[in-house]
Amino acid sequence: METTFPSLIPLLAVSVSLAAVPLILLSSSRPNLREFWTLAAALAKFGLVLALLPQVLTGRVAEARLFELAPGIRLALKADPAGVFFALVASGLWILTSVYNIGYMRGLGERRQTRYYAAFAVCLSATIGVAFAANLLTFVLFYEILTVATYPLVIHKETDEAVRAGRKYLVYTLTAGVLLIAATALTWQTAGRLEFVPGGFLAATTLSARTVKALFILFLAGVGVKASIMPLHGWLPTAMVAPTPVSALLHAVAVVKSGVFGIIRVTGFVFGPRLMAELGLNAVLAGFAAATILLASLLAFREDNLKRRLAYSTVGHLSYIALGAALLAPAALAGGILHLAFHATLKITLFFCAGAIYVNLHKEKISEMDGIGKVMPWTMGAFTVGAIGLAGIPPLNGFVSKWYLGLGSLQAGRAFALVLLVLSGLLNAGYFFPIVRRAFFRNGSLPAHAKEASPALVIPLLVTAGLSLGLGLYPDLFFRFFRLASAAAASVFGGPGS
Amino acid sequence: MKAVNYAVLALFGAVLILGGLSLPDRGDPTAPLNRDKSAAGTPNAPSYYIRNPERDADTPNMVTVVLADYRGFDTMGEETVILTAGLICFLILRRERTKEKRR
Amino acid sequence: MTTSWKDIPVTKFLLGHYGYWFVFILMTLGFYGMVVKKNLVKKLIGMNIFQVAIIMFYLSSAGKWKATIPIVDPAIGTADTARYIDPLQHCLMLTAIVVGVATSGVAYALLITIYKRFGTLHEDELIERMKNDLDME
Amino acid sequence: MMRRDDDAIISLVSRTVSPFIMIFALYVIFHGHYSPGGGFQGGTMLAAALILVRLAAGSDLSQLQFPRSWATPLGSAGVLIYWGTGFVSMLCGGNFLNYAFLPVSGPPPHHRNLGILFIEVGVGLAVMGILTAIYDDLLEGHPRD
Amino acid sequence: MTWIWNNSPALPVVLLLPTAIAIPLFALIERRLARWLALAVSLTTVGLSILNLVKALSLGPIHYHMGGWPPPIGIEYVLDPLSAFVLLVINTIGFLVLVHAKKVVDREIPESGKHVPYYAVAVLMLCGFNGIVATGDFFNLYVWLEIASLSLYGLIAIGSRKAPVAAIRYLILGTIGACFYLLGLGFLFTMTGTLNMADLKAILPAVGHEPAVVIGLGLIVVGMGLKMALFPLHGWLPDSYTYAPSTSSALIAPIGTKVGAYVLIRVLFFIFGAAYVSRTIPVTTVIGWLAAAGILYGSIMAMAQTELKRMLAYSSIAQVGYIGLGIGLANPLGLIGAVLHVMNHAAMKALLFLAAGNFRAVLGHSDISRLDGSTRRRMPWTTAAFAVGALSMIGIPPLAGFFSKWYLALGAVAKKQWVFLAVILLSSLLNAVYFFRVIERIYFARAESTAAAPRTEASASMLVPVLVLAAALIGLGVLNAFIVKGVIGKIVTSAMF
Repeated sequence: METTFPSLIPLLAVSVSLAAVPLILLSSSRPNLREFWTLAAALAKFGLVLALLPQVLTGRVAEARLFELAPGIRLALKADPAGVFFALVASGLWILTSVYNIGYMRGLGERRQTRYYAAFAVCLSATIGVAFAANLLTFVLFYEILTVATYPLVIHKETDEAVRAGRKYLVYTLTAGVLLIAATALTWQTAGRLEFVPGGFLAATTLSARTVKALFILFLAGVGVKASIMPLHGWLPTAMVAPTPVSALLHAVAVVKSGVFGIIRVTGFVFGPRLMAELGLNAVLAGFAAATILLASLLAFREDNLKRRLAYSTVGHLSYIALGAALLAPAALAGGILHLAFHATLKITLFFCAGAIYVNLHKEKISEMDGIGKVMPWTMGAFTVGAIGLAGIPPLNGFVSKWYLGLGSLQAGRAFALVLLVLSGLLNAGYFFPIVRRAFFRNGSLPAHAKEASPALVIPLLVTAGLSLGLGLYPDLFFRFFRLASAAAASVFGGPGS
Repeated sequence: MKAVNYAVLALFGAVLILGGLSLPDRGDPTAPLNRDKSAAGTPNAPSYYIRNPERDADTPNMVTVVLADYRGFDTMGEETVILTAGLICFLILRRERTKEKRR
Repeated sequence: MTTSWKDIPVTKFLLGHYGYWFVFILMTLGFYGMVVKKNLVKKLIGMNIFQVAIIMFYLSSAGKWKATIPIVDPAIGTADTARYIDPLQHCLMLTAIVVGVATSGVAYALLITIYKRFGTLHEDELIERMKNDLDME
Repeated sequence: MMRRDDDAIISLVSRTVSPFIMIFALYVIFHGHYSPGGGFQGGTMLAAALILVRLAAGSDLSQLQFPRSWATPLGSAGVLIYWGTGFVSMLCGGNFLNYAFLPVSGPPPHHRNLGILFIEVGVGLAVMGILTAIYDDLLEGHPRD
Repeated sequence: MTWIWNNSPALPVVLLLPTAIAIPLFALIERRLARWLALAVSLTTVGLSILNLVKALSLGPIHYHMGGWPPPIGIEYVLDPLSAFVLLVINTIGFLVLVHAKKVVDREIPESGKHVPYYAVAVLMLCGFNGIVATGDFFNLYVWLEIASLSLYGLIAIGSRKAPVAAIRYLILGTIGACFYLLGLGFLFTMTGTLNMADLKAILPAVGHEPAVVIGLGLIVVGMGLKMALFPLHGWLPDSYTYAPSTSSALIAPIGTKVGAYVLIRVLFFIFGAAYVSRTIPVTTVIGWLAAAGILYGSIMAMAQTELKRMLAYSSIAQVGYIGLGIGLANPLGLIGAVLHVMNHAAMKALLFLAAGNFRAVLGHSDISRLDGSTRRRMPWTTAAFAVGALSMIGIPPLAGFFSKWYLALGAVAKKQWVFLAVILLSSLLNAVYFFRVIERIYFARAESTAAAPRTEASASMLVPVLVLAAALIGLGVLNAFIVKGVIGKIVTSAMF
């Protein structure tokens, strides 16, 4: 059982990028200064999160309990293993995204960059807030802020299509938000407590099975939209109109990941494995997740637009994590949490590649990408790495997480999950490798002057690709990802609710 | 629409009559209005108003005393009402005047 | 001592309440004017009727049998409150009257303005002319 | 519509009656302590007297009797008298409108008696002034045709 | 000093009234004095209300006997936490709106001769509201109610060309409301023989079963429902808010309807008691369902509007519905939600209407369809504040609007009123629809004129109140726990549950 100690670091980690917003706004006329603020905030945030790491690994949890949001409910931040894990992923990838941003936005000469960077910073604050939220109301608060802060990013291009996508995004996410609020209110009124407890706290309360089931449905709908569990995934492909870094952020780092992180929180820290097993709630979640994995992988074949195909692949891979949470086995949960990070690195690589291609050659359609690999070898090389990783082939990190998921499915005695994983791995290979083939082994009609993209674009994606590879070889190499994940899983299954 | 109006009217009248049934008889000296003490034992204002004006303000006209002293604040309130009305009529209607001034 | 016909419960009740009923009918009339009539002046007339009816309602609850006006009469003294009608309602209703006057004053001022601008006081026509009226702010 | 007809009888009668109405109104105000009457009734009568002349002699000629520009100030003055009475008693240590604290000689009932008198005068002034003012405004705002 | 301390309950009314008279007099000397007097006195009332709130919270209810006559003989002023709190809200909003007023009044009221009486009437309206909330006597409440209503009619009628029509509609309906109130009071008075609230509360148990009392209560509720524009009695509201000058709508929308709500809360939960009004006769149930219908109706109508002020008007029908919903729940959490929403909605609506006033002052219109990116570039601060207000209306934490909904939702759950819960949640989605429509245009619609619009932000006097309110929304949201525990908790404990 973990011990907590008061600390302001979580609060600082949340607020540092928020503090950068006014600076960014003020220096709107001087782009260099503005981007400097962004990078500085990103680095500071990452450093702060990193500073929490050793404590967590020794099982001591930093906690910042602030004033009361509502009578009896504090605004509290808690850096437990799962939270730190997510925060590490988000803040670490924010650095790369910001670097990439600069190359991308300047490469395209986008308008309204100040607003863009400001919204970006708010998004990250909200994400870290989601990661560190110690109770449901705090979680909801940052979750909603994240929703609102992402909206300007989604419709950044201000075309009619973008505006329509923004509307769709809002309809989905705000609906989810109110459902989540309803669920929180219901929990507070019936269970009388909201703090996340490893192993869940609902089991300790005397709630009728009907209430618990209703709660679970509400929560699932609330977090499921951002986690884009089918049939709640509609907004994700549409939101692809956004600039590529945004898609990368949406998909790999912030939004969808806070969705699945919400699923982990709800299943592991609100309901708890035992209660879910008793009431068969895990079967519900697992069913949805499995269906999503298959359908998304199949739908991905249909898409010719590269980013949309990536979107569907994201939908599928998010459900890996949901599945990991649903299997109720320590290894599976660890695998899911690991996948939260590993899929992030892989998918962000792919998106960076898509963005680099777009900036460089203004191509979005897969059918137009013949021979692109010869022009942009580095980019497409990284793309290949990402594809292999998502297909779950060693030695990339995608394989590691999948391995533990499979292990967990065996622990839980649910072989179908293993089958599913293998199958979807094949499907992934099926819709990714053709792209690689086109890129490298076909001669397309490309402008003669075409060459590799600018370093600001290439370096980040190479870094992410390298990161994926390294994490695949030594999962515990960087930041003790592996130990963190297993610690989080262990805390859940060692908790009172289990 | 008309039907609704008449329905509302009928309802209104019916409600009033219904309420009227349980009102005390008019002029009944034992009505709660006219008792010395209310059901809760608190002193009843009307009888106080009848008994004490001469002692309090040596003025035999009870209405005057109630109006200007016991409940003087009401009276000031509706002085304010009528003042408000005056100001508002000024506000709404004094248009020609200003225009004539401009001319 | 023969019980007079006034002491029979039914007649007693009727005698005690018929006044209220008249007042209520008057109120309903006023309300009718305010709700049903389309002409704004008629609405205001209904409003005045309504207010007067309410005033009468209060006053009728102030009356007592065999009582005199609320001015101390040395011949009677003030020991027996049953000898004077309630002064409170009278003072309240003085207030209510003035309020009514003020309200109608404002109302007529508004009507005059409306008539000057739209040339009618009939609701339907008014709505018509407001539709055609282009000045939209 | 508001043109004035030189109807001898109307103007004569109204002019003659108006002062008597005023006298009676003053009586009603000042005798309000001992008989039915008081500020409202008297003030209304005063206003009636003024408006009667305005009706008969037309709004222009009647300015000689009581100028339009006086009406609102007089009314405000009435309200101010009322408020002042209350405020003075407030300044002298009592609650608002507690005439017992008015700075005059005599026992408290006498204070109250006086206070009521002030009040009635104020009410009378206010009602007269503002009713007349409202009448004038309505007249003035009325579409002339 | 002690004098102020002793007389603080009566002072707001006592100071506001002569100021309304003094304004025209001083304006003869210097016209600008009118506004400054109004500002000064309303600032004083703000200070006094703070003092009163502190007193009421620390020393318990303050009773002030007008004329020195103890109730039920005389009229008493009672400042318990509820009335003191509502007074503080009303006076603060009133002050901010008056600060904002100058340019709007100059612009939207052409005849310069009318500015002085306008301020006088505005002060009288504040006076009336202070009287309504502070008094402990039913008939006195009626008198101040009439003062406030008359001033409102005037403030509306002075507006655009069609304003008088809106005003006369409001006048007729409002008078019906007042008459109903007076009639209901007549029934209660005839049955109990007292006009004093506390006294009536003490007597009621003896006569509560009488039909006359029930009908009296019903009439009072209907009357106040008319005043607070509770669906379906809202007919007067949209036109009035649309055609009135922006200052008037900014005074009426946040404050005017709240007073009706206050009286309703006072009568239902502090005099008759929740048990009586929710079980003996299901008044609150009816109110709750009507309010729920009103929330949906108002939100849906608001979506259909093309004019900003009109949209806000319909949204206030919906927002009043929230208060009605809280009343309808008839449990402590619902009451917390209702009272908190009285404050939050006052701040939000004031902010939004003032922002709309800024749009009108700078752009000359407030048509949603004609707002676009240039608006943002021209007036960044106003649009930012507007966005904050809109988000708060939608109920995005940690803004104020979220928390009143939070308590209402808790109350609905506690009462197992799932329909109400659904309505609350659904309505915040509807709010999102019609507010994001505006935000979208302001922030993400390309300007027709690509020419770089010059920054023509509204003047400081119009900007400061808006920004203050925007900051207040964040503050009230983040610190709501203190308010709820410190003030509203005391209110709820003093209510009869």
